[in-house]
Amino acid sequence: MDFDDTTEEAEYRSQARAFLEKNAPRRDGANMVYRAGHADANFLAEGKAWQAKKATAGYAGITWSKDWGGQGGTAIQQVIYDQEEAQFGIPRGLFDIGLGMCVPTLCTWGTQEQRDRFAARALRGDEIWCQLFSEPAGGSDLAALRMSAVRDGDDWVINGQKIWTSGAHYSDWGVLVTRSDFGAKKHRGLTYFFLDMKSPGIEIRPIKQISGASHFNEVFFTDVRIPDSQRLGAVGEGWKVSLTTLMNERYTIGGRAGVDVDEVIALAREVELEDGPAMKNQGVRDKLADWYVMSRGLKYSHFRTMTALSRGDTPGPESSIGKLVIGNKLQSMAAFAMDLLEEGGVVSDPKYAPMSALFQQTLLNSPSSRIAGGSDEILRNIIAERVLGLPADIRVDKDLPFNEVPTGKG
Amino acid sequence: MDFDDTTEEAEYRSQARAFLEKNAPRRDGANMVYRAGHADANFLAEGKAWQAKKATAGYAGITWSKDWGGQGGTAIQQVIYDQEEAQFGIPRGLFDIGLGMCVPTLCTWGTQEQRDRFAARALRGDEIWCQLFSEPAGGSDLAALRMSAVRDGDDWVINGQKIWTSGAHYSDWGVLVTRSDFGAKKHRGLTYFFLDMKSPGIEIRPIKQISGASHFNEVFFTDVRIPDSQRLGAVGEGWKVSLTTLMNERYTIGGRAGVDVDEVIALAREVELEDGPAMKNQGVRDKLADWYVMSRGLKYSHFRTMTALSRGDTPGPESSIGKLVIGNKLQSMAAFAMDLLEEGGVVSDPKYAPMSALFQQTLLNSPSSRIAGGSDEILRNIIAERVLGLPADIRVDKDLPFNEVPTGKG
Amino acid sequence: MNFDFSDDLKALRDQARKFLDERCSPAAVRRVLESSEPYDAALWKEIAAMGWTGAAIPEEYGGAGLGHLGLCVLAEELGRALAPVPFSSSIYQAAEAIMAAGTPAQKQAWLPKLASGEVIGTLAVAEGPGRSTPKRLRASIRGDRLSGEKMPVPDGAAAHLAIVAAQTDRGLGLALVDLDQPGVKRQDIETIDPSRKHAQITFEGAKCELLGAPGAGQALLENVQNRAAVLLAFEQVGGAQRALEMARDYALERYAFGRPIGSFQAIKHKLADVYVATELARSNAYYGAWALARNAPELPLAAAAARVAANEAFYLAAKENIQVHGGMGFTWAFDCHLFYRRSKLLALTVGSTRVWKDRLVTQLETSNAPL
Amino acid sequence: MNFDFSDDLKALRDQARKFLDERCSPAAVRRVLESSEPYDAALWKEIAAMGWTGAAIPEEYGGAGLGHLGLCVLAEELGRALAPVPFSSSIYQAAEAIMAAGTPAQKQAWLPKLASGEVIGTLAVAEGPGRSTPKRLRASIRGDRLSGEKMPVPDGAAAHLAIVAAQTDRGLGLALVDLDQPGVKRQDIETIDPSRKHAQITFEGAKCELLGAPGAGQALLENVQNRAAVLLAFEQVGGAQRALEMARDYALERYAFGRPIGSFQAIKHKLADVYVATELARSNAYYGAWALARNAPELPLAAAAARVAANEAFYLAAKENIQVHGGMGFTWAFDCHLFYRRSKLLALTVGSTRVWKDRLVTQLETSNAPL
Repeated sequence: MDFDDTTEEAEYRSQARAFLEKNAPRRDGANMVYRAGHADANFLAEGKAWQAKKATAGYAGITWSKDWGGQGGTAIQQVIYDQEEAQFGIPRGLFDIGLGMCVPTLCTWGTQEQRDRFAARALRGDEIWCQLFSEPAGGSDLAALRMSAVRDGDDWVINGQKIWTSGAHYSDWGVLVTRSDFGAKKHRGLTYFFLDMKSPGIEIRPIKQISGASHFNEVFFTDVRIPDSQRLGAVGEGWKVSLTTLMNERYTIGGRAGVDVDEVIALAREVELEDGPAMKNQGVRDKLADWYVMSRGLKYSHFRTMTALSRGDTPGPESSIGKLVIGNKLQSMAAFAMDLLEEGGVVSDPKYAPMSALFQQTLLNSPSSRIAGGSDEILRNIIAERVLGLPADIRVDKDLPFNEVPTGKG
Repeated sequence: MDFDDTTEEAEYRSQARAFLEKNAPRRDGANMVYRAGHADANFLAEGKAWQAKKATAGYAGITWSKDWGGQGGTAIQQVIYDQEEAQFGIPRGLFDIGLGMCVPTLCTWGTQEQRDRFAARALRGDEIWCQLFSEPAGGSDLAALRMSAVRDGDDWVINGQKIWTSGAHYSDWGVLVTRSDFGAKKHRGLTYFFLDMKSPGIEIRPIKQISGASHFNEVFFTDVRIPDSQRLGAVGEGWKVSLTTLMNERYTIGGRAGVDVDEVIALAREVELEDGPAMKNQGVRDKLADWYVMSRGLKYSHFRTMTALSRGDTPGPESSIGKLVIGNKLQSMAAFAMDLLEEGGVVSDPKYAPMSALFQQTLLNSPSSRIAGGSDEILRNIIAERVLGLPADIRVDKDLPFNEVPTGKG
Repeated sequence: MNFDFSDDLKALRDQARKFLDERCSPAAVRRVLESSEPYDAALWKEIAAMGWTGAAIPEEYGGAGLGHLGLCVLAEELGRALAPVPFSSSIYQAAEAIMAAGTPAQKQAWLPKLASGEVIGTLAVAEGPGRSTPKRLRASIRGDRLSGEKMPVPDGAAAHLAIVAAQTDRGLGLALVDLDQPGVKRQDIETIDPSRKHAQITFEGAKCELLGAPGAGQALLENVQNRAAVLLAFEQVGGAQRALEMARDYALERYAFGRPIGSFQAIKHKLADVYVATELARSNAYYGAWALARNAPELPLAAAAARVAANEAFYLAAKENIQVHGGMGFTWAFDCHLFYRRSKLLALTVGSTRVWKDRLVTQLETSNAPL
Repeated sequence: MNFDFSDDLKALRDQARKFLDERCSPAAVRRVLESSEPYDAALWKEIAAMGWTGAAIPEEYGGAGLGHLGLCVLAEELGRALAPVPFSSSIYQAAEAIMAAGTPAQKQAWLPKLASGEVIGTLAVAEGPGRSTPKRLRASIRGDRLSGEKMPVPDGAAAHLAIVAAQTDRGLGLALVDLDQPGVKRQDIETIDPSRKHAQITFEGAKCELLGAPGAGQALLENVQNRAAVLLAFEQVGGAQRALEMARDYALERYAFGRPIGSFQAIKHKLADVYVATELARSNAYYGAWALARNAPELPLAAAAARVAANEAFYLAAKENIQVHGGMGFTWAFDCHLFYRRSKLLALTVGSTRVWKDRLVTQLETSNAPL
């Protein structure tokens, strides 16, 4: 039992680190919080340039098969590269969805010509992809989607709305699930496409979040035409294709989500309470210990998962405990840290709030981390069903024609 | 806004107190924990004698209508009497179920002859009643009961098993729900009776609980014969009659359940931690404050309910918050109190454990208080549905013939 | 047993709700949240005209003399509506402080104007992040001059009058300061809830007079905080109840997997827990109201219990309301965040749960209140 | 990255589970619970014969020299089976103490017998309820004589050897005491988990020898507690996992309202939370095992984290297992209470969560462990 790389892993790590040292600045406060959400032209250019460098050096598509233009490498190699890259200040988040979900789906279901046309450009960062799945009618219930696709000659005509699309405004291409048959059962009648995000009839509106930031968009489709040649999978098979996309969700390493117990400890060392430093207060210590145990429990769980990867096993749904624990921990840590600041805790101006208002920002961001990408409730269901083998919820919608599934609307 | 009785209430209270002062000893440690569960002959005799006294003085059946032999009084009078009686050391628990649930059902659904025959005797304590509802097949799901009733001439022949019956072994009469038609829908096909608990074919076995005590029984029926004249309600109408029984569950005052925050505070004042008395430890203080707020929140909620009663309104299901909060509070207080005692906390010998092992006993008893009389889960459902108006759970069993409802057995 | 508000006060509550439903919709709250408007001045005028601001101020000082029970039912409705007005600063804190410790002259000078709403008052204690213990406060009074910096001061930009905690040669004292004078500089401060504005106020030898004895500041503060804690608890109970109702309504109307999400136990039981927390908070607040109205010796304990329960109930209700709303819940467009922001703001005004739990247990140790 | 047990140790774990499934069913645990039997002597002989007791004892002292990682996997299985044997007292505590501080002669005298299981050892610290701080302990060593009263002593009736914390003229020390001598009186003590017996031991000038330096008792105790905490954490993770599986199986087989109760979200989400707690505890325990096996400087921090997580996971799993079983769950006849009792017993052996949280944060303050 150790935390050491195998010889091969160590070798791969040192090469990766060498590449990074040579091509990127060490990470520091200044370049720490690169966010893809509100990407300006500048950030885009930097991001694409960096992706091109990675591709040339063989660090793009590490786990992709060679005939997709990938490296044919292992999952652990990907993790090792990510760990190393995490220590450098480079533009992040532009390509994860495209390379993690969209293009692999295209490569799986598309033609060789399509692979040749899209895979390499995506790896080099020439083209950015987004994913158009969620709709107002269906958040947790993805298959409730209502965006209609009507065949018209060699094209399909698309009408409806998507939501929660990251990077829609700077993406060149997108993957899309639509409903081509409203009379079929809910999970039949779906059809999957990819499309040019510059197609006429697409309108993109950013969604402003509580925190004021906009990491997501609404995307409105009005008579958008997609050639049938850009259909992936058979008509009515869209659900099956979507599953490929969701499966492909690349195993991302549990990078530290903004605030962890370490930041609360740092604060507790600074703040004076009635009876001395917060760090000496037994009530505070109890909470710090709880969060420390959760934080390190996740860290060591991640090491166990990496061990599985290192052996070539694939990690199961048990990795979903991370998000469930982190979301709630974030919210409770932020709320408690603000309590330590008393009346002054409400101040969110970084000039006056300790640690540049990190905790106030976290309080406003944390609700989304309990919802986006799988709500607490969905995650508990996943653990109960896929890990513990408990029965699925009773489904009243599965066997009904979609247009007869109750929606509560008149 | 005050806690004062109205003139009438004050008058009633002073009369009740006078009666009690004259006839019963003040409550003290010694006579505090009278439990009905394991009642010996002695306790039974005392209990019946006391009930007779109450009846003569007009404190039995306070809320019962006069033509049942009751006092035709108000709910608040009952509460006032209970509050006063709670301060005296008298035998408790023998008649609550009979006078609260069984006999009112008999009086509602039975004939005048039956009322005359049973009501007065029950009020005087000459006869004790028990309730035979729950079965191994149905705890939370009462209507899953399988005890069979087959008509045979003027009798019904009963076979099957009941469980969680308090006082079965010292009861003279019992009320019983059976299934007379296994082909009908789950909530139809039930038939309700009352019967002599000394009838041949009844076998009673006490159930030993974690704590070692036995407050409940299993009751086995083998070809027990009940005359049709002891049927209450029509054949197949047993569910409706049962609801009367459950509705009649007398509004009992939220008497302090063994351990409350006050006992933990008493302990915290005694116990020395590394840094002085536990009462001075901020971690301990945080928890004491939480429990205090819950405890007093329930106390003042109860005052609000009493106010409603005092105005003649009937308290709604919101009173179910008490049990939900108390059960969990009991368990967490006991566990934490034991933590304060460290390694020595495991000792449950009253000779050595503080406060006569109150907390160790509570740890072992508390699981039942989260289950018996409505589990946490059922109580949350009741609040969500009856108070908040959220939809009932999806029912797959309601419309099926009972013998087609899935049971998981073969 | 009559542990409830009188029928008159219930009628007042119904009027107040009806009025605020019309005049103080979430859109009105949003307007202040999204603008630099210090508060909803029109709404303030109207509620002052209805006598709410003067509810608990004696008639001799121009109040309605409704007493504190009246103020409690109004507080619950103002909290329910998230009213963007300086009510808590001016009434629960400034007016209460003057009623508790003012000389007849001071009462005469300020209470009528506070009652009529033409003067807005506030209480300025904190000097940046961290616990404001007497020994840690730096602001100081020399003669009739006040110097120091207070931050954050609720409604600091809008207020005409501040009661300021500051050092005197005999320990902590409270100073009455007219804010419309040269020695006072103010600057808006960004907080998590811009629907209730806060400011930083710098006093540079500002003219002031003492409120209460020079050394009595801490005792006075604690008394005012106890009184404000009960009134804030009613605002919080009102807010929690409204957030619970929002979540309940959404859970009934929003469908997933072909059924209302309110039919899933995960949602049902979550909201049941919110209901329980809200009811426990309400009952503790009622006891606080009783103690406040009678100035009972139990007030410090009752106020601490009311505050601890209310802090937790409103925050729980507000954060789980977002959770029930799912993705839409964390958008700016939906109203959930208005409650979330306010719940955390109120949970820190007059001090955190942590501090009030400690105050509660201190009362259990010292007072003879029946355990 | 190889943060897992070796294939050999996994094979050992599988053997151990297979053996204990056959030889240590709940019925076997119940036999000790319901009788005055101090422990399952036959089972003890067998596991000793298989070399489990000697797993972490060096071969030169008759051990198997499997190292502490081996002991961890065995501990997990013993915990899973609720094995009613004096393993933790004799091995995690007594043997560890002697290995840590014994003279060659003391090791030679006791380790081989502890390894073979013919001698049962225990650690006697507590003197009744309350925290056993060095200054509060009354037992004392004068020369080679020990006097005092220890209660509760795990396996106190069965043990032949006790390591006793007692005052010396140079502060707290540890005494090695042969319990089979006139100066020693023992009496069984009733605890919440009679499947693991405890006793009160009175020493009246009993012959003893020091283990380690006279003043080194506290440091030594803390070291032994750290080592025991990691091993107990594996027992707790094993117990939690088993309780979770019991609840899961019952939720699948028990029907209510025409469906398995495991199809209700109230049950599904409850068990998901138990699963999460158990996995977090397991991962913290793994890190503890790593630190224990290497005697790493991180051991005090790793042990505290492992214990805090394990205390909470096993207790949560055990109490919610009862809840999932409903009415049957709190009957004597069902096995749920065996886990509930054991979970609370183990949560107090070597000290409560409260104490270990404090130890954890103290490490964060003092150690340079990467935050």
